Amino acid sequence: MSTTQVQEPTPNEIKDTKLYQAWGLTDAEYELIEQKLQRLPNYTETGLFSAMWSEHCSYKKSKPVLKTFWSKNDRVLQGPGEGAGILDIGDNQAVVFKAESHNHPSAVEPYEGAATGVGGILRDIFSMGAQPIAVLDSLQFGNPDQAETKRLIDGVVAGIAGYGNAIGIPTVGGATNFDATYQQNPLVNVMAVGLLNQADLHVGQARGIGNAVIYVGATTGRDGIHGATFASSEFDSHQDQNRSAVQVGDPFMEKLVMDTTLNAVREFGAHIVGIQDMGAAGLVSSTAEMADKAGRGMQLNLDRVPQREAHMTPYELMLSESQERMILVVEPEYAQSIMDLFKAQDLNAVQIGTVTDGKQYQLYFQDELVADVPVDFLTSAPKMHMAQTKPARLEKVASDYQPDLAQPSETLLALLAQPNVASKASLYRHFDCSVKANTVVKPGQADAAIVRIRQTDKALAMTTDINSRLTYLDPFIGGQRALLEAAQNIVATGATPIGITDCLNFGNPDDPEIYYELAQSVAGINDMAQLLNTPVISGNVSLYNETDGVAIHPTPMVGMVGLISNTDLIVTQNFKAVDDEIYLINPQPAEFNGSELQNMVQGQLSGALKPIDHKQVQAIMEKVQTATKRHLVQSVHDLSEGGLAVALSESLMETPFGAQVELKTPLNDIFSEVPAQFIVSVSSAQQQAFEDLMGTAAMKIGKITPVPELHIIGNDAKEIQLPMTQVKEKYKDSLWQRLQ
Amino acid sequence: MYLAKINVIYKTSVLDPQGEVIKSALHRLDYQTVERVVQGKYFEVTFDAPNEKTAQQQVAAMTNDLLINPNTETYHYTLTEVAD
Amino acid sequence: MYLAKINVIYKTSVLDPQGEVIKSALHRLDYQTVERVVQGKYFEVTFDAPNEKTAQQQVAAMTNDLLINPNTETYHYTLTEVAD
Amino acid sequence: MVKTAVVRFPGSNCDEDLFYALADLNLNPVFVSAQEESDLSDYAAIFLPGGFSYGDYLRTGAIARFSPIMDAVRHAADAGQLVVGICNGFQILTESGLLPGQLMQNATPGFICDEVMVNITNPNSAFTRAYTSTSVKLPIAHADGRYYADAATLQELVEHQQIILTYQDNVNGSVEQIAGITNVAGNVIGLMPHPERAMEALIGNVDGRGFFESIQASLPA
Ligand SMILES: Nc1ncnc2c1ncn2[C@@H]1O[C@H](COP(=O)(O)OP(=O)(O)O)[C@@H](O)[C@H]1O
Ligand SMILES: [Mg+2]
Repeated sequence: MSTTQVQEPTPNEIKDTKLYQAWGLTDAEYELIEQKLQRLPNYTETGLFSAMWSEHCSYKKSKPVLKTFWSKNDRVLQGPGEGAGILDIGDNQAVVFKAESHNHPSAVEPYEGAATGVGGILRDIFSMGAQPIAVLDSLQFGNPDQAETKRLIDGVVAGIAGYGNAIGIPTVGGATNFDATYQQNPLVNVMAVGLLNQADLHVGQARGIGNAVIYVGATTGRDGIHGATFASSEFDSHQDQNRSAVQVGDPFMEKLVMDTTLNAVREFGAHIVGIQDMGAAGLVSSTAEMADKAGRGMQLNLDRVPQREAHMTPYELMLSESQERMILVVEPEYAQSIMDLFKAQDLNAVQIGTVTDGKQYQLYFQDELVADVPVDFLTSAPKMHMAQTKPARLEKVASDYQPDLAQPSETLLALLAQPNVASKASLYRHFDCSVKANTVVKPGQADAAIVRIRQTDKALAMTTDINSRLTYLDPFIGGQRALLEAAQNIVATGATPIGITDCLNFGNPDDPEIYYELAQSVAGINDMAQLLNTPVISGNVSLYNETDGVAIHPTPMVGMVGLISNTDLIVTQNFKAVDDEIYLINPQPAEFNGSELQNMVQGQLSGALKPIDHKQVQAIMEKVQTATKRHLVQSVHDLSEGGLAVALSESLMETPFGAQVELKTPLNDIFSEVPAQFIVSVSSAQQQAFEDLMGTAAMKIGKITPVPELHIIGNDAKEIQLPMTQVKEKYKDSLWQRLQ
Repeated sequence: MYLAKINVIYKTSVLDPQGEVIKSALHRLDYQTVERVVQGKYFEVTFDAPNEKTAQQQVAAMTNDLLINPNTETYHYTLTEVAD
Repeated sequence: MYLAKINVIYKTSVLDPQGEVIKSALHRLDYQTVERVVQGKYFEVTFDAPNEKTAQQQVAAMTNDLLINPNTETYHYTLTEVAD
Repeated sequence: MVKTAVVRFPGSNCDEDLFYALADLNLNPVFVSAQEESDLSDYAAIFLPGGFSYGDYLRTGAIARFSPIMDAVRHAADAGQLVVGICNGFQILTESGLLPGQLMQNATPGFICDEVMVNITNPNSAFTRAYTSTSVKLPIAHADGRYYADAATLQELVEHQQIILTYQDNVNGSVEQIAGITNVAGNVIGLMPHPERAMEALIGNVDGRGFFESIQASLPA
């Protein structure tokens, strides 16, 4: 037991020793606090400010960029700023979603880091009053041959499985990519999607003077103290101290908290004023933000906080990031009944404070006032203006990459074996994707996952997408293409894209080049979001993804949701029948810069990316949607890593068929990667209607054959001819074998 | 040949969800006097080493390298010499 | 107050996949002399009892009732008296 | 009117799917809390769903077997009512001794979510009699699905035709590839596969329907 009562430094000592710097506060910020309070902040107060003013909690550095996101259209019921964003899907229902990064915790402690990432994002969803229905995970690792990467993958995959499977929310999709840039700094981004009855909508606000502030869920321990500050600093591989900041998750507890919170919303919804989960900077950030949003003050009695360890100080209680805890603000007459719901499940439920008149945030501990600061001051870190410079590498653009492939069949097999292309089934097989029996399209079956909404004809499509290679070559176009890729994946399932969330994974924002990348990527995402009518309704920023001074490639992750009005419109990527015709949608001159092929052949990326033609992209996306709505296509798959060659292979993967394809271009073009391209298969009955609709936007390239062989001929007489057994083996076994 | 018996538990500051749930279960089974339950792991590792000192070093090394997570767990062990 | 330290392992007739996995991992980490690894569970239960004899009976009862599955597992324990 | 019960343990998470599957066949399901002592004598069939009861801490099913409802479940089993344990429900039934043997960690440790081919080894049981084929594809989702029983127990299972389902490919290392067994009387079943996740063409599999249709056919009208 750590019972040692170390004497806390006095306010003067904090100032003299500049202790606040170790917690991330700058001299200027400290002085500002001193000025505003007209006294020196004490130890607890300094702790509160350092956590609340960290980048992780305040977004003080990224805010100027985030503010530019377009986040309004007639579906948006809740944009950024709450636990999660909300979109209207009709019938008084809404979809709620958000993504979150758990990069630093997962680097240190892969199992618990990933597990608590899932736990945290789910709390964001059910704190809005919504039932979580799906989890997706976007994972970026270093070289799969390195023992350290294997250890990280094992831990992260087991952690997501351990939490998601136990709580019973299906993990339906995601992405797994490998690049040396993530060797020291893996990325673990998780997205959760929930279904809301609009009447149950709750936000994180502490309205109503005299209302009760109720703490529910797990006890508070010393785990994760200063996690927010930790996530707001660079990682030093030689320094182990940061390690104490990792928490252990308890999915069993979270399931009880989730189910009971949702029950409380159904039973006492009108009397529950606000709900918020305790995430980064735990108790202080949840309560202070709730008070601030309502323009109120708050008083808390810390002696009442359920504690797991003895002798915790106010500082520790406020900054602990123990998991599975929530704050409810409720009308006092209903406080007892609501707490009884939780107690019936053996959960803690305690009134720890009240909403007050005025704007002070006041903490009492052992009958003493231990913190007394203005709420709105605590929640508004001083704005920062960040410098931007275009990185030198973007100034001198290399010439275009033109492949010259002597053995195209071998090239295709090698591409299929690339860790970024090969099947991830050996990893996602550990995730329960079908619990609740609502998952219509599972991992590996289509470009996006689909979850149906019971008691309606509707379904939701969802995907996460990242392409840091493109963002590295051109942050703006890379951002555009991250969003476009997500939209392609959604559209390929027959759904209409309706909105996005994002996770912005970047290096140290104090570096003007990195800030430039951040700003440009966001501008690119935003540009496409507006074009495709997918407002940005939530998101998360993860900065300081650097180890020993080396930043990761700029890596914006886009999580998109699409709506399907009727489940009979769902399409998957597999070819369906022999003799169906295969069409390439949006034939374009080949481009290889930033492609999987370039990465494989040259071992590096270079060259310019072609600007995106808005009109053309919009027209293609609309046409594909019209084709699926009119039931004109049997299968749809978008072209991404590895281009047409890989897409064809994937559409054959789970079928007994083969394909015969003839190109009007040189064979090499089959590896080109151009945005907004798809392959579809069309039955002979629909061929005419399909061609009438598409016009020049679709080009017939071949046919599905009964012979399980992939045969592609270029207009240069070069050809690929491979038995499907070989294609399947490469695709299915390569990654799995490498990770052994 | 040596036999190491290694007990691994969470550090006291780390949440032990299993221990808490087992404690409640024991209470429900009328073992009301149970104050605290910690669940950990137990390993028996049989291995060869030239002498006891090296054996001890090896146990510590294996345990730190693989058997425990030094961020969250601690361990203690006993070592005995056993017949080959 | 008593502290029971209880080690639970599978009966030798029962397959222990975890132990095998750990053994291979140790071999890969160059602990080549490892012959056998058994993974089990470890519990520390702190509880009150009027005297040592009752304490021992209680440990046996709790363990058989809940902590082990007697079909596949066995256990041994040590008991010490500790300050309240 | 036939009524069925779905018992909810803290940590159960396949309770809703099961409820919908039963409702689909007009078996009038009702949720029953495992944390209260209830009378189950009115229910023709009692279902223990999948999930992670009590977090599956300690051992799967080990803590759940002491839930207040379990006396009533035992009583129902003795009275000849149908008792069905799916996945975690199976684990609870073996831990509580209502079924022999035990479910242990998969031979290759780790959770597996997949669809696998399962042989119906006893087509005459109350749970398989409606199936017209001898093998079906069923979802599995578990980390502790390796069925284990000692040789004597196995022999009894064989003698009394208690082995109902076996895996075609032994995904988890179960003895005799066992995926589902009944008690001697044939009214209590435990199985690792999830027929309740295979009820609709929309979600890609209807092979679970036969399981519930069999139950329907076995119940008193
Ligand atoms: N970590 C993961 N978790 C769950 N599903 C995954 C994961 N990684 C990949 N998948 C699934 O594998 C399939 C292929 O993924 P990916 O190659 O990223 O598709 P795309 O290029 O169309 O975005 C998708 O169904 C995706 O959801
Ligand atoms: Mg795709």
